[in-house]
Order: sequence, then C-alpha cells, then structure tokens
Amino acid sequence: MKKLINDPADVVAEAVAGFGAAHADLVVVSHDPTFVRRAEGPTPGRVAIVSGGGSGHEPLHAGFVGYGMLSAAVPGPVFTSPTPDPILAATSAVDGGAGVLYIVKNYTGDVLNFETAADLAEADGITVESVLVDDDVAVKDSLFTAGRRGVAGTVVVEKIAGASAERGDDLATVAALARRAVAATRSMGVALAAGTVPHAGEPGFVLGDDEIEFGVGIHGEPGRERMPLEPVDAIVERLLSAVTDDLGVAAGDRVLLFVNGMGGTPSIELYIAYRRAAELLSEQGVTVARSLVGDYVTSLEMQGLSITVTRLDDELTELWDAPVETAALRRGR
Amino acid sequence: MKKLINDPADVVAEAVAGFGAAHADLVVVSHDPTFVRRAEGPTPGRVAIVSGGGSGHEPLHAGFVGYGMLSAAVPGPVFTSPTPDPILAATSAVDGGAGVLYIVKNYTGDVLNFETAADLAEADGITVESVLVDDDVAVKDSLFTAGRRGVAGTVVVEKIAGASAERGDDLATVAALARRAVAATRSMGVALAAGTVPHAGEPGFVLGDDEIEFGVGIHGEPGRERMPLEPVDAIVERLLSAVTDDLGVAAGDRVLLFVNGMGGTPSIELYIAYRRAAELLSEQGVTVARSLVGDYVTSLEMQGLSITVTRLDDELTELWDAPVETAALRRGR
Amino acid sequence: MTLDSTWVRAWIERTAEVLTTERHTLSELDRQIGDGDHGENLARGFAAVRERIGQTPDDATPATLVKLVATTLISTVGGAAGPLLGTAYLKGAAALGDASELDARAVVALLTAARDGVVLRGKAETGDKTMVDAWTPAVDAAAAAAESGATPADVLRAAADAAAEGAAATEPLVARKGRASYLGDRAIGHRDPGAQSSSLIITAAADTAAGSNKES
Amino acid sequence: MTLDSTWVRAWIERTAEVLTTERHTLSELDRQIGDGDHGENLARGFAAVRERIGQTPDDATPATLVKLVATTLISTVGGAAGPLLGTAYLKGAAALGDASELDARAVVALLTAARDGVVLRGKAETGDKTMVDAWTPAVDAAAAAAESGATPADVLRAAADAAAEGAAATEPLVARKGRASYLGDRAIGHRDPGAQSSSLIITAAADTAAGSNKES
Ligand SMILES: Nc1ncnc2c1ncn2[C@@H]1O[C@H](COP(=O)(O)OP(=O)(O)O)[C@@H](O)[C@H]1O
Ligand SMILES: Nc1ncnc2c1ncn2[C@@H]1O[C@H](COP(=O)(O)OP(=O)(O)O)[C@@H](O)[C@H]1O
Ligand SMILES: [Mg+2]
Ligand SMILES: [Mg+2]
Ligand SMILES: [Mg+2]
Ligand SMILES: [Mg+2]
Repeated sequence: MKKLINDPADVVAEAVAGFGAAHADLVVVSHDPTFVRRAEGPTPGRVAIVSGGGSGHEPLHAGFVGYGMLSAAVPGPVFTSPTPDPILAATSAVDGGAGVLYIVKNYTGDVLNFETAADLAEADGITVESVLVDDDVAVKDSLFTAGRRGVAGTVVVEKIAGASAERGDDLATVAALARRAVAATRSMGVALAAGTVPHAGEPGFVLGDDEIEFGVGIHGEPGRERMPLEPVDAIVERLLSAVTDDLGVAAGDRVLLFVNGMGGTPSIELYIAYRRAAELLSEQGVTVARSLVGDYVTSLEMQGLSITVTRLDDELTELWDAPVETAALRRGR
Repeated sequence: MKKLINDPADVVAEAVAGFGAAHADLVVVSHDPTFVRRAEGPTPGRVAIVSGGGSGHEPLHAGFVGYGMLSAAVPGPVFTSPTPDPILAATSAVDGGAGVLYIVKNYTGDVLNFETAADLAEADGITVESVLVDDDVAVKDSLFTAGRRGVAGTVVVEKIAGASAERGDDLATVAALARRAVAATRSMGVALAAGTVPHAGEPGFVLGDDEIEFGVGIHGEPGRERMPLEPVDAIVERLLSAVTDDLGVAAGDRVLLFVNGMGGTPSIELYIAYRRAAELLSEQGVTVARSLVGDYVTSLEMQGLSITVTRLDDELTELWDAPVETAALRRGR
Repeated sequence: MTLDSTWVRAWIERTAEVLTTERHTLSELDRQIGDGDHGENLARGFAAVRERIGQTPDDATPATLVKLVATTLISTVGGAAGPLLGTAYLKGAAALGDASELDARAVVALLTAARDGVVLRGKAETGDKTMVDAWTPAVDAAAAAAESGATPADVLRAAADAAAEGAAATEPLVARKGRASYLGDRAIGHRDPGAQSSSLIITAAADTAAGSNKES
Repeated sequence: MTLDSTWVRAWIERTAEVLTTERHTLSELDRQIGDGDHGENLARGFAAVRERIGQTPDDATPATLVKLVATTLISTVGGAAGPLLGTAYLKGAAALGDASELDARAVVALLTAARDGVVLRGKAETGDKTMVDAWTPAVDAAAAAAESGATPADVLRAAADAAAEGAAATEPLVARKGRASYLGDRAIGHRDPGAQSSSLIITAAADTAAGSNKES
C-alpha cells in the first residue's frame, strides 16, 4: 500500500483538521468528539441537518456543510460509522430549537449509531427526525438482506433537505421532502479496482485484469456480479437500465442525471459515461433537466463510477437549484 | 489497462461531448475542430482568454471556461497539445475586438502550436498576446532543458487573468496581470503511481512498492529523483520548501496555498497534506490568506499531489476573490 | 478463580489482549465479506476499555465494570459491532444486578442478557451469519451445563466451546444481516467476523475463569 | 525510380505504412523518456495525409504534395512533433520550387531545408537528443554523396543510413530540448523517439527511390 498519509490511526483527525483549516470561511471543526459544523452558529427557529458516516467517501459529508445544505457532518473512522457521542455533540451544536434532521445512509452501523444518538438527543430535549437513504438498486431490499444501501443519491437528499431547511420549512416538511427525494432517487455503481483502507493496507477486493464488479458498494462491498470489462457505453446501459427500471422512469419524466466518480476515475471517463447516459435517457423520451458530474461520493481511490437518477418535480427542481455554499458544491452565492 | 472508455481514439471527442451536455448552461462545444467556449458569445470590447493543451488534466482547461475565467479552452488528444486549427477557431469564436490572451503551459508542443495559431490569428486581424506558465520548480530553468513546465499554477493564472478581463481591463493589462501571477506562483508535485494514457495501454512509469517520483510532471514526466516513500508530512516539507525557496517566500508574506490532487488521490490525503503545509507556512510567519484543495490539474488517474504557492498582493487577492462561474470553480454567482 | 470483580477485570484485560492479537485476522475476515474494519474497530474499543477500567475504584462491582465496557464500546467502536456488542454488555450488566460474585446461574443470566441485547438491537435470527450465531449456542450450552450442576468456570467453558463451534458453523451460511448480506452466495465459505470476535470474547471469559490466563 | 511526383506519392504512402507499423514502438520509446504519444501522434497525422493526398489532382507537383503533407501534419499531429515535422515539410516544399523531378542536388536541398525548418522552430542543436540528430547527419551524408556524384536514389540511401545511425547515436545522450530534457541523466540509454521517426521517414524516401517498396 502506498498512500500519502502519516500514521493510519491519524488519517481522519488530520484530514478533518486540514479540511477545517482550508475552509475556515465555511466551517468550524470540533476535535474530540470529531464533527464539522457550519461556521455561523445555529439560526434560531431553523431546522438543522446532520449527516455522517464512515470516512473515505469525501467530499461526503463534510464537503456539504454550509449554507443551503448540511448544518453538521460527523465523520467516523474510514468506512466505520461514527459512534453516538460525536453525533450527539454535533446535534447539540447546531440545534436552533426547531429540531434536527438526521440523514443516514442505510448501513447497520450507521442506523444503530444514529438511532442511539437520536435517543440521547431526545433525552436532552432536542427533537430529532431520521431519514434513511437507500438508493442503491444493486442490492435487493428484501428480508434476506440488510436492505438497500445508501450511496451517491445521498448528495441529492442532502441538497434537497438543506434547501428546504434553509427556506424555513419546519422539521416535518424538511423530513418529508428528504423522504420524497429518497423515493425519487436510485443509483448503481461499478468498479474496476478497489480502494485500500489505510489500516487494512490491502485493497478491499482484487479483480482480474478484465473483470469489473458490477453493482459495487461504496465500501467495496460486492454487488450483483463480477463480469468481464465491456466498453463503457455497454456498462452505462446496464447501470442506467437497472436504475431507471427500479425507479420506473417513463417517457415525459424530467430527471436529474448524476454521474459520480468513486475517487480514482479520471474526469474524462465520467463525462464519457454521462454522454451515453444522457443519450439513452433522451432516446427514451426522458428529459435530463439537471446534471451533476464529478467525485461526490467516493470510495477512497476506487476506480469506478455510479449513475444516479432522481425524478424531478417542480418543487424538487426548485430545491435542487436553490443557492448552496459548501466546500464541494457551490452555486448562486 | 482497465478504463471506462469505448475506443481509445474517441476518448476526447466523447468526453468533450459529455462535458458540453452536462454543462450546457455554461458552455458550448464545437466539434471538428474541437473547442469549448462560453455559452454566451463574446462581449464586444472585452478581452477574451483562450487556453488549452493535451487532455488528461481535467478539469483543466474546459472546466474553467465561464464567467470570470476562460473564454474558450482547446483540448488536444490525451497528453498531446492541440494543433493550431482549433486554437484559431476558438480564437475567432471568442474575440470581442479587444484582443485575445493565450495562456500556454510551457511545453514545446503547446508553445509551438499556440505560436502558429497566434500567427494565423494575427493574419486574420485578431490581436493576440501569449503568456507562458512555467511554475514547476522540479525542473531547472536552464539552457539545458526546455525550461520549467507549466503545472497546477495554471489555474491561478487563469483565474487572475479571467477576473482582470471580466472587469474590463485591456489586453496589455490582462497580460501583465497574468504574468504577475506567473511570477508569483511556484509548484512541485509527487507521484506514487502513474496514470495510463488510453492509447498507450500501460502506465507512464512504474514505481517500486515503496518508491515515489519526487518532482513529477503532469504527463508523468520524471522530476528530481525517485526516492523511498516517506510519511506525507515529510514529503510535504520537501515539496513546500522547494516551492517557497524558489519563490523566495518570507515571513510577513501573504499567500494562496493550493494542494492539487493528480486524479487518483483520495481527498482525505490532500487535506492531510494541506494541514501540514499550512502549519509549516504559519511556523515561518507566512499568512495563508487563501486556499484551494482538490483535483484541479490532474494527470489522468495518477496517484499523487502537488503543492502550489502564490504570493498575493492586494490586487491579486481581489482578482482571486472575484466571482467565477465555471464547471470546476464557482463562487460568488 | 472465583467469578468476582477481579475476574471481570481479568476477563476484560484478557479480551483486550486477544482482540489486539487477532486484530488483523478479524479485519481480514471482514475484508472478505464486509469492509475490513472489524478487528480495527474492536481493538480501538478495547484499548479504550482497558484504559478506563484501570481508572475505576477497587470496589467497583462486576455490574459496574461490565457497564463501563458497554458505554466505552458504544462511544468508541462505531460501525455495526459497536452498538451491538455495547448493548450486549449493557444488558449483561443489568442482569448482574449488585451481585459481587457470579454463580453458575448468574453466568447463564449474563450470557443470555448479552445475546438478547444483540438481538434487540440487530434483529438477527440464528443462521443469519452474525455474531448471534456465536452467542446463541453459547447461551444454550451454558444453560445445559448449569442445569447439570457444572461449576461457573465449567459453564463458561461449555459456552466458549459452543461459541467457537458456532462461529465456525457460520462458514457455509449465506448472510441475511449486516454488510455480508449484500454478497448473497458469495459469502459462503467465509466465517463471520462478528461471530468470531464474540467467540473470542466468551473464550476469554472461560480462560480467565479457569485461571489459565496464559499468553496466546 | 525517377524522383517525380509519383515517387513523392510512393514515399508518403510508404511513410504512412511504416509509421503505422512502428506506432507502438515509437510510443514506447516516448513512454520511456517522454509522454508516450509520439507513435500515436504520427500515425494519426499520416493517416490524414494519406487521405488528403489521395484527393489531389494527378498533375500535382512534388512541392504541392510535400506542402500538403506539411499543412496536414501541422493541423492533425499536435504536440512538439506536429509543428516541427510540419515545418520541415513546409520548408522542404519551398526548396523544391516548381521542379517536376528531383536530381541529387534537389534531394540535398530538400533535406537541408527540412532540417533547417526543424531547427528554426525548435532551436535544437546537434547532440540535444532530438530529431535534429537524425536530420543533420542525413543532410551531411546526402551532401557528401551528391558531391561525389551519386544518383538521387543513392543520395537518399546515404541520408537514410546516416539518419539511422544518428537516431541510434541519440541513445547515450542527455536531452536538452523537449520533454526528455526533464530527465537529466535518466534519459541516457534511451533512443529519442523523434530521431527514430525522422530516420524512418528518410528511410522510406530511400526505399521508395530504390523502387524497393517492399512490405516490412
Ligand atoms: N443486524 C445484526 N445483528 C447481529 N450482528 C450483526 C448485525 N449486523 C452486523 N452484525 C455483526 O457485525 C459484524 C461486523 O462488524 P463491523 O465490521 O465492526 O461493522 P461494519 O459492518 O459496520 O463495518 C458482522 O460480522 C456481524 O457479526
Ligand atoms: N525543440 C525541439 N527541437 C527538435 N525536436 C524536438 C524539440 N522538442 C521535441 N522534439 C522532438 O519531438 C519528439 C517528441 O514528439 P511528440 O512525442 O510527438 O511530442 P510531445 O513531446 O509534445 O509529446 C522528441 O522525441 C524530439 O525528437
Ligand atoms: Mg465498517
Ligand atoms: Mg505529448
Ligand atoms: Mg466491518
Ligand atoms: Mg510525446
């Protein structure tokens, strides 16, 4: 393993410190417990939004802390959900009296730790609502799995919920809009090569020279199958049809098309994939009304990408378009 | 080689098409000859700025086309400078009668092709000035080399020049400010692993398990030496001192600190490096007045990073802070 | 060894040692069918536990010590294992009440409460290829041993043997909870890391109860 | 073969073939001390040249054909080699004037103008480990051969042999121009890709002049 790090045990603390220093205009970093919150304190009467999860998916979540998106982010160790303590500390730090929405990716660890934090926050008199993101269609949502995983679609949910909170919606409304975004969003990814967790020292999985992991998760979890590498147009077709079938996208729909890089994929490859996905959608009579292309929910230096589609209505479009000012997404400010 | 592409010969055309489709609000793409220009036409009387070079360094340059930065970008084949034709076509498309500034990274190919395009544009009655960016301190600027290379500092020069043009400065002023930015900027990079040019099919170079290329260029050109991997704090110290020594940074200076990812480096590693670089500068009494961290000038999926320092004065700071609205850098709009 | 608070301290110490030694093995199991952090997570947690236990007053009851393990794991481990094992210790502490020494029945009550805690949080059933597949056989074997009049140490030995078998028996299973559930058939042939670590924890209890606190 | 416009066509055709065959070898040389695109660049350029040459009228003069190579390379190759080789052909075309057939002196004039064009654009000197190190020995050998009364075909053969030797002789050199100059001593032991491709171009001229348009 070659990485630009010091001690693997210090990776998250040092990265968060660097993030705080580089974006001191946007965020304040708390160490011990570790969380990142907006530079300006809570606005009284405004709903706060807290998300978090294992590190290694940057810019998710800290990169989305700021005006119009998250109030705080709680990064755990690499690929390991944070414990309830920092979640609770972040919750207390950002609560403006109007309640706090937790946006939680659907993994056992995240669910359990945010659940405990919510219990503790409620005990402290803070109202908490939680929304689970489970956009990954690679995994069937059945009794025989831990349910679908939360992947790149989380960005969409955080943006929509953030805009709703920013315009002054109450907690129930913000939560309802976040759930609407979840319901309207599906994703699926593919990997050519896994990232390496610093303290593990070996890649999460090893693929053959011509093999891809189709339906990969953002922790390098396997997906539907290992299959031979194909031209990206064919891969995009497989990913997109899995996504749109599950979402039930039909001619006449307006969608957000989001091609997400996993960390080690050159940007030209993302745009080549975007091009094909946009073509396919328009052939199906679907309007690509909004786009996002880039590394937003990564898996360390994984080589691969995911495709996310969100079906837009007028309100979701308006919330997507609303100004946002964070380290990783900025527009209109 | 595993890549998410179709035919290697189509990589640039397809990526540029995807870029144009994803950012139709910001840019218009011309195919054959290939260039990317701002969506809105030239503003009469305003200086236009054109840059370009081999592809594979995305978001440079197309990602910086838009309000407050470039008027057009001309992407060549991967790692190969574009020919004069598309440069000339882009020049004609964006000239608003006040002249065109070429921002050219100092590589023999780029210099010669932009030189020819400038001759042809002048023959067409368009005034062209060229500014060479040569910020890479890894290579000595001597009679025995092709001179210092243009690397990540190009982003700083494009931002400064773009803001100058946008506020209505004339060509001589825009060029002078661009040159001031060049003079105030130095960079140096390190790689753990090279990217693979699609039609080459093999990585640009191969390093041992514990080896790094210190002073690497953005085409995988070698730099000062191959040396054993060290903790990133030590690497940052080496890079930063090479940069600040060459630039002559002294206590009391105010600088922009830019940590640039080469494409395959997880964001946490960039922030760990940023943290150390910022610490070192402040220990030296240097004020880190502005920051940039992320993948801005890449080398396909190269694992590595570079550190750029620009010494800021009031005017450069003001131009750096000016609003910009491009695919890869957006602020204040 | 009498199963008093000195034993609880020894058990915790032994657990911390074993999990540190087995850290890479556990993470490697997790890398196969999860995300490769299980050993790291538990090593981090028990390092914190060891530090905090060292600061407790000498007269801390077994329940106090076990509860401290619970809260420390909850606040330092994270992931799935943190809340699950944390709840196991939390419920186990509650079952101990203010007893200063554990008899065979108390050992069974401790193990049962711990297992129930895991199930309460994680909703896994036997055969789902989780840590429950170590805990439930341990509980059953402990109950049977206690029933037949075994000493507390022998009850723990029976539990440990059953937990180890249970962990091994997860290998042919398909997972239905946790991260390994995404693998479908591809999880077959791999041992569940959480079942393995739970078996190590129960074995540490048996080893220290037998006074055989040998280095591994 | 008479060195008329038919020969120029044959030379260009042969060059396109050879550069396509040698594409990977050239890129591999460039990967060692540059950025790995040289073969790709020239193959792309000569594919375009071949296409455009096919569309020229039969009565196009040698100079017209050579100039078409120049403009096509300039507008399709890019990188350093595009403008450099393009200028070589451009200056070569100028040196040809309106001659319909090349004698030995015209061959020398063509090669000299081409080399001068490269030097004009690239400012490289002999020994800088660039394509100049193929062109200059070729020019010198051609001049000497013409001086001693060789046929045009033999002048080209002498030039080709010298160019090949010149390309090989770049191996021990340190580069002072182009991308390889960044390597310092590390360029030693590697042949310059541009010198190699220029040698192939000159050899194609000699091979077609000798009528030996054999497949390689
Ligand atoms: N719902 C559940 N019930 C019981 N145990 C579970 C459940 N989900 C996961 N586990 C256990 O947790 C272990 C994984 O722990 P760990 O790797 O620390 O967490 P994470 O999966 O969050 O990375 C699994 O091996 C399994 O034994
Ligand atoms: N200044 C120069 N003068 C002459 N030849 C040069 C000069 N710079 C580079 N070259 C030649 O160009 C070749 C590289 O061409 P190519 O790989 O196509 O371009 P690039 O270096 O832009 O990728 C080198 O091998 C060398 O022979
Ligand atoms: Mg984990
Ligand atoms: Mg090149
Ligand atoms: Mg795990
Ligand atoms: Mg080259």
